[in-house]
Amino acid sequence: MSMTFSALSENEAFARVAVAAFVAQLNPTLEELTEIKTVVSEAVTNCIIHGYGEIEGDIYLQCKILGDSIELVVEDHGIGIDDLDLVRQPLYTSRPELERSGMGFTIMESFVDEFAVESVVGKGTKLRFKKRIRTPQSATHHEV
Amino acid sequence: MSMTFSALSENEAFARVAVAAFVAQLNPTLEELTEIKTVVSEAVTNCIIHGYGEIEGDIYLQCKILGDSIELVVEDHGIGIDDLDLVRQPLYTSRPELERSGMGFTIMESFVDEFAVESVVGKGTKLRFKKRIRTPQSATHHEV
Amino acid sequence: IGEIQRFLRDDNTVKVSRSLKELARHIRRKRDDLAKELGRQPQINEVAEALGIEPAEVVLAQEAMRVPASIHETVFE
Ligand SMILES: Nc1ncnc2c1ncn2[C@@H]1O[C@H](COP(=O)(O)OP(=O)(O)O)[C@@H](O)[C@H]1O
Ligand SMILES: Nc1ncnc2c1ncn2[C@@H]1O[C@H](COP(=O)(O)OP(=O)(O)O)[C@@H](O)[C@H]1O
Ligand SMILES: [Mg+2]
Ligand SMILES: [Mg+2]
Repeated sequence: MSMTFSALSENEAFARVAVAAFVAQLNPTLEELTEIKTVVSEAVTNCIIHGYGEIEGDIYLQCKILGDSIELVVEDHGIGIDDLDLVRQPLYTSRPELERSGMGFTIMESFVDEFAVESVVGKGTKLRFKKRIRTPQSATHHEV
Repeated sequence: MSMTFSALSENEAFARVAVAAFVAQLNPTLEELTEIKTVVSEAVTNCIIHGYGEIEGDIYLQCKILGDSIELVVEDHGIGIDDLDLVRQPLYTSRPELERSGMGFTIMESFVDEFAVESVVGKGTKLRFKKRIRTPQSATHHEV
Repeated sequence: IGEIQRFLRDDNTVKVSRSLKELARHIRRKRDDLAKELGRQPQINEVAEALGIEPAEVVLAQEAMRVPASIHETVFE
């Protein structure tokens, strides 16, 4: 599934629930779902606060089920990131005045099995995640 | 917001909950939210069962908040509908063998303030709904 | 009839967030009970089945636990 929505903080909860409701098909534990929702929250919040800031724009989200894994892509067409190594460091934030923790990337990475960032300054940022649902008795496998 | 997803029955619950999470911004009553979820459920189920049947395809859903109203569009690129007056009659169903009630259109109409169908045989079907959220103290009004 | 329905509806306003929050509390309790019973974290289908609701509805209700749905509620509840 794919969705597009305005980069407004009101839409963060919507994105979390939509992805979680989609992933529920794989019968994850509530813990795994919380991890996925946290990843969506951090990624979408970054698009809103850093990618677009005061500018209006859209966020593009895709989620696919492949076997017992999900593939998630979160993308903005905002300002982009210049130094990817720098921003991925724990505690690094470019907006300390907003009381950001600088832990977004660290948290996202810790909750997924694979993580990649692509970004072009002035064009935007795309995050890709892969997470296996490690359920005790593996659920039905839908290709969606 | 807009979303695209495969016309699979597994995705009906996802669509219903995603729209509910989006509309929650308007702080509706539980009854209003249940009505909206029912409309999404009936519309998406029709796309899956009637629009595409055994064929694979995508469902396109859009939801906008305009003041205290929501505008919802549900569209398929499936077989389309030949006689719109006929199918909108209460109890009419073209698939009695599937134990369809034929009440989908009637239910959808009764739960919204405005309703329109466009359909082209061989091209697909588009439903448009408008519903006012009639809460006494209306919540914050987001234009999304 | 429409007018009566509207009156009842407006007068008897059940805020979504409030009733979903109740459901969210049931979900949390059921999750804890099942975790004890099974000796592991329950899967969403197990929680949903135990409560007689769909997994996606569990997701929706859980979200209500997180933040107040509106400023109105934080102020007046
Ligand atoms: N979508 C994005 N667009 C532009 N810059 C971003 C984006 N996401 C993250 N960044 C940059 O990476 C930094 C670190 O992000 P993160 O680890 O989530 O911490 P925080 O959001 O608390 O600042 C941000 O401060 C910002 O400079
Ligand atoms: N998206 C659609 N594409 C094609 N035909 C449709 C679509 N939606 C509804 N129909 C037609 O309209 C009829 C009535 O729909 P509905 O009132 O929902 O009843 P039911 O789904 O129980 O048959 C269906 O039986 C079908 O013939
Ligand atoms: Mg962040
Ligand atoms: Mg129907």
